[in-house]
Amino acid sequence: MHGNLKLNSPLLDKSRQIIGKWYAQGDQANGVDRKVVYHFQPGSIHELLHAFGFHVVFPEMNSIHSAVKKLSIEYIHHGDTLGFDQDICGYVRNDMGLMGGPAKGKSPFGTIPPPDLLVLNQTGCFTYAKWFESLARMYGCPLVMLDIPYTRNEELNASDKKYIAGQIEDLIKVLEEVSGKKFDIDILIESLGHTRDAIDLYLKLLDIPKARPTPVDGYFEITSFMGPITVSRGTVDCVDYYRETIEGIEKRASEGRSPFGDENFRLVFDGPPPWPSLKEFREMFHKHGAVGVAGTYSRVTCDYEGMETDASQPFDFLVDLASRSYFNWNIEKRRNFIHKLAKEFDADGIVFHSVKSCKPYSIGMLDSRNYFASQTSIPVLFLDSDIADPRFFSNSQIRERVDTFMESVASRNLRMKSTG
Amino acid sequence: MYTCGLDIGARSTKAIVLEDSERVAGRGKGLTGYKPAESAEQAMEEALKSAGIKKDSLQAIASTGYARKVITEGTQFTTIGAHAAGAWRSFPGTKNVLVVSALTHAAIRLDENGQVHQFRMNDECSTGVGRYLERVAKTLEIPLDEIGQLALFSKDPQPVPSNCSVLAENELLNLISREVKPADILRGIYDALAERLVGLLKQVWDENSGVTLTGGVARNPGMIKAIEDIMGVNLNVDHDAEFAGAIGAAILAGKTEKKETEEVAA
Amino acid sequence: MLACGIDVGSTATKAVIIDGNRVVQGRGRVNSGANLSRAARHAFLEACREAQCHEYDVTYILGTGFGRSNIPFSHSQATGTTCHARGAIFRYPETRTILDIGGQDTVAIRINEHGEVLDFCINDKCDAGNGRFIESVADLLNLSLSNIGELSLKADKKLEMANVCSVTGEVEIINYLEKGQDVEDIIAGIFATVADRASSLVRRIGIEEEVTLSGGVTANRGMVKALEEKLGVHINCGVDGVYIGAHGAALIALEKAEYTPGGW
Amino acid sequence: MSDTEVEYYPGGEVLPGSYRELSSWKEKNPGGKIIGCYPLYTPVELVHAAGILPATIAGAGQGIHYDHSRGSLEGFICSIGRSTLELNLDGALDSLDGIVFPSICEIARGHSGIWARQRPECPVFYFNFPQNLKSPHSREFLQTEFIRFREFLEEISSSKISDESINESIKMYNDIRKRIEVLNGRRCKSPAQYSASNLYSIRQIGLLKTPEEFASLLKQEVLKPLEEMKSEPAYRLMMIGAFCARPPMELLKTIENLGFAIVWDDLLLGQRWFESLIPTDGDPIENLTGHYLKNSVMSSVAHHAPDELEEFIRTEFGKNCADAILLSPAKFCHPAKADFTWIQRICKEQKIPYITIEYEENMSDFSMIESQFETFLEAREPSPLINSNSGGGN
Repeated sequence: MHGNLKLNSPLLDKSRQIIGKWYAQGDQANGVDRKVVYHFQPGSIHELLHAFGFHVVFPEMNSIHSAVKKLSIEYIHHGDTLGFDQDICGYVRNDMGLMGGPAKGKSPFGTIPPPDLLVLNQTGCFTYAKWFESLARMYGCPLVMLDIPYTRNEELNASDKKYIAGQIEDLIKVLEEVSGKKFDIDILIESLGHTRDAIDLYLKLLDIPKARPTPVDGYFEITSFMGPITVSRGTVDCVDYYRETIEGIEKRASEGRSPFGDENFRLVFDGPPPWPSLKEFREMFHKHGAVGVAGTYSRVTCDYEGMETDASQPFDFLVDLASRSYFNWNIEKRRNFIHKLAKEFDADGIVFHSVKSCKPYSIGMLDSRNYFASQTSIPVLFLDSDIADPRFFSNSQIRERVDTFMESVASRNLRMKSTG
Repeated sequence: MYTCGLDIGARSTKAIVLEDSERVAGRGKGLTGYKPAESAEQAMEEALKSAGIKKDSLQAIASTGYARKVITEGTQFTTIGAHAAGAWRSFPGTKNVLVVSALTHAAIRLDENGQVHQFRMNDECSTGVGRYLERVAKTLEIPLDEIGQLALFSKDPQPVPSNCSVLAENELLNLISREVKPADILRGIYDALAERLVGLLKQVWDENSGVTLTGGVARNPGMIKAIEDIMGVNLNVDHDAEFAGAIGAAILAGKTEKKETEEVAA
Repeated sequence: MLACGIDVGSTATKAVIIDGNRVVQGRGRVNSGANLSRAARHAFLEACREAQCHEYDVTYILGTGFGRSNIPFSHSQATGTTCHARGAIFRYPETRTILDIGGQDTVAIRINEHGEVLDFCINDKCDAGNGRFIESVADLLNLSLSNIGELSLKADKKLEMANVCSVTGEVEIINYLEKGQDVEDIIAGIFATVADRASSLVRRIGIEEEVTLSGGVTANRGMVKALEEKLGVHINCGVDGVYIGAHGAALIALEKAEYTPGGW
Repeated sequence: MSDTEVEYYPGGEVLPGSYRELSSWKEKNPGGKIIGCYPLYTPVELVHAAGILPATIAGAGQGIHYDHSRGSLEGFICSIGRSTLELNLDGALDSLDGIVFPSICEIARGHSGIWARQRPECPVFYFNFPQNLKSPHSREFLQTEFIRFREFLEEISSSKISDESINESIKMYNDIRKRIEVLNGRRCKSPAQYSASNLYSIRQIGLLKTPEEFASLLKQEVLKPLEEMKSEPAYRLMMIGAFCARPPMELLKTIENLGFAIVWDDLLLGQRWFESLIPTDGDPIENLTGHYLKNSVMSSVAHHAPDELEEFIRTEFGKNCADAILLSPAKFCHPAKADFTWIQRICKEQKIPYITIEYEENMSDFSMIESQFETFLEAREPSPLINSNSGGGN
């Protein structure tokens, strides 16, 4: 029997506290004392928005929490009633159903205040624009766009960065207008200082699963540690959180107990988790003693690895934060990165989880799967379900695929052992 | 005056002989199979026989349903138009009609004259409610006309959340392998289907008026209960709900006939 | 010594009993229905009857297929893919590619000379239910499953489905009927469509001869022909191809029984 | 360039076999190069100026089977994505010397990466049009994209592209757009004599021909007398949403045969991306940049302020004297579908009747669609049951 990972660990409680605090701020922000900005997580530059005293709402977060709390289907039904077609991203249908349906933004996990401003940082996902256009119609509030070009080559080129920087400058003017506050660069710099500290710790956290056996699941567990860096990056709380998390994991390691019993397989995951069925999904792997060692999802807000900027060059730092989301990368860059993860984390296989809702993340996965299957000796598994709509998670189908995969990896490992 | 309405659906073919555009004089029904024209002929014969009349006593014939174009005789009406007319006959004043058939379903909003005001048909990915129920019955090894009743005995409904019948069938297998009771599986299935149907209905409906259910699935008690539970209102379901399309076609046939006669007279 | 493999599939449950020399002694096949453990038991008893043995004579029982965990009397389980690989290589030692068209899923498997799984590919979510699709079409057209295979061989042309989805595929069928198309051509088109989906899975893992077909469709001549046309290779296919998974399971069961001192 | 008689494709549709024309073009033009252009707008002006034939990759219509591509594309991908890869893997696009994907959606973008792996010898350019059209900074950014593209083309043609030749090409394409506009106007004015399907089939010819040939074809068409008057259409439709993947000709014909006229559409939108003429003097790159930012047509693939969509629907609906709106997104086309949520709402508010259908390039079953239109007619025409007119629709 494999050890059952207890996700109700103190580490997670702390993360919940931070998220809870953030929702509570949302409850209090009523648009008068504290204005509300909506902003997307990938390529988020919420430090800049915080510098004007805005409360920042991430609409994807609404949908993720709805899904985890098994509420998404209800909200999606309301979204359907509003006329959102089922080919549209489930996050959007969920959020629209939550905000525009009878709940009017009130949910069991917190009240989502209506926006005073929409800062549309469009990176990687075209649906983002439609999402905010819909919100702008619903609330009649201003929308300002921050368009992030696609990472067509290895890195963004100079003209891309200049374009982003220029738009950030323009954004500051809008923020001043809406908030009624002058831009204070010192506030931004202070907050970005905390950001840099949190980033360094976060990167350290992502590296821990290189250990064999790993004391932390680099996909399922770290995914649940992502909350704080996503919503509260730029605060002392966030820095403390990652320091304590790493300490907690190190303690776990020093006590020599692995949360997973035998570590039979080490897997790299590409794709976001199926939020509505997260627990079932996790158990399908853990029952085989298969742990996640790394994933691309932990880089979806921003790939901090190799990022050299810091608070001393606040604008360059913002440009980096805005433009380094994993899912704004071209397919080749993603493929190389996954390959690198598989090597560095000594993985036994790669799992691709394609989701119908998130086309920018999922397109190319099947092609990459074929690449790894034909050009490398790393075993690969392709699964598909959804991030928001539980109706697309076919339990028996996915379980069968995972079982089969683990069996074939086991026999492959055995074969490799016997042939040396 | 006798008129005949034929509803050649994807799964079954229904025929109705209507007397004076009101009273159902005869019914006929059979599987459509791969020879829809022959099936229609047989259903009509059965209906004529049960009405006790000969074909030449018919003033008009009209057809509707998926494969209506195989009928060369008489006039043709769309499924929605026919069901609207059939529903209006059974429940005059009804503004909302939900048609649930083997392959398609639709929500229709009628105006105060019983005329189609708005309608929504199922999207591609939620096709096949009736066919799905058939396969569920087959998989569970329970006769099709009993599954609806059985669902009412559920004490612990198990959600079968899927818009898509293919995925829902996989989910069904999952529940079977978890050894869930058939009644609980069925109730879960009906709840999921009902959500799908109500979602469609809400896009067009008039909430101040009753809802009429027609089509091949309409007489299924499990389906009716699940929709009623979600909507919190009682549904109008005629005992001929399955024949609503054929009845509607027969009514429309009569009206066309009448109008033409008037035109000739004028 | 006797060992048994039981393959609890979404449509049918199959059991195969072999002796210590790996010779098949008995087989059983029943519908899976809604009670999988009952189906497994019935298939097992049927196989025992054919093997003329008592159920207690069977040393080791291994379950496979989607309902493999619903066999309370089995000693262990393995997934369908592994069992199909073992069953296929035993019957056809030169086979390197297996295509298993099941009720719920279609799986393409690439194996090595030892019958070990090198790569496998399962149909897309949206492409699901190929075996059941054929069954469902037969039902829709009011034809028997055994008839449609033969009927398709009489087709003049193939009316392929544009739809990926088996449910909307039925809408297309009705449309063809309405247009007065021949049922033979429609069925031939359906087989070509299913073959098309299946062959694209095989291509994804790379076709290496010989190719072995397993699952209930092996008894369907029209379907086999359509597959051979699409893949452009000969396909190993016996009428009892439906037992390959159970057979593989029995082979693994025998090994386990032999390796476990004093039986299991 | 002299006006030449141009042959029509059989049935006026681009089909898998149509791409063979590209190889025969190469045989007739030794040393000639061809660049594939994914829909919608790509700077064909630059391609033409480089002496390269810009061939629009416009899918494969009915009758294609996704034999090869299915294994590389997920289930939720639209038909143009699938057919493009299928044509590529099947060898139909072997004559291309390069391909350009504009930034219209995730599928086009992801496809650029898949293409790069599948066809390493055929260079890919991803043209990142800015989404923030209102920003003063997008001008410089877009200009750089144009320059990068120019360099990409110069590499392929192994020669420099002069400003003069670009200006000449702009003239050529201005001319094409102007003539399409004329034909569109004619169709709107007398749809009974000049149908949308007719125009659609002519415009498809332009997808794989040289602009010279296309321009001359359009000229012939403009000079052609109108057909005999058919019976007046019962309803005038404004068809929105089929701007990218090509709906099958049979779809349009099915609708027209039921007595509807399509008086406005966004079919093959890339061909008429600009409704006004691009200046043909001065710095062509600056002109193209400025024109793109200011004068691109309304479409679902770019970000627009919410009220612009409302304004657009209201104006075009009135201007074209339409009776109803036909919302026709391609299956899985989420940019179109996201906008349609709101267009439907506008229709409801404005009491504009509308019908929603979904299409795929290779669809063969039109019965559902037919049935919707018939119901629409039944509900409105003075048929037995019906005697008053009503708003709404499907």
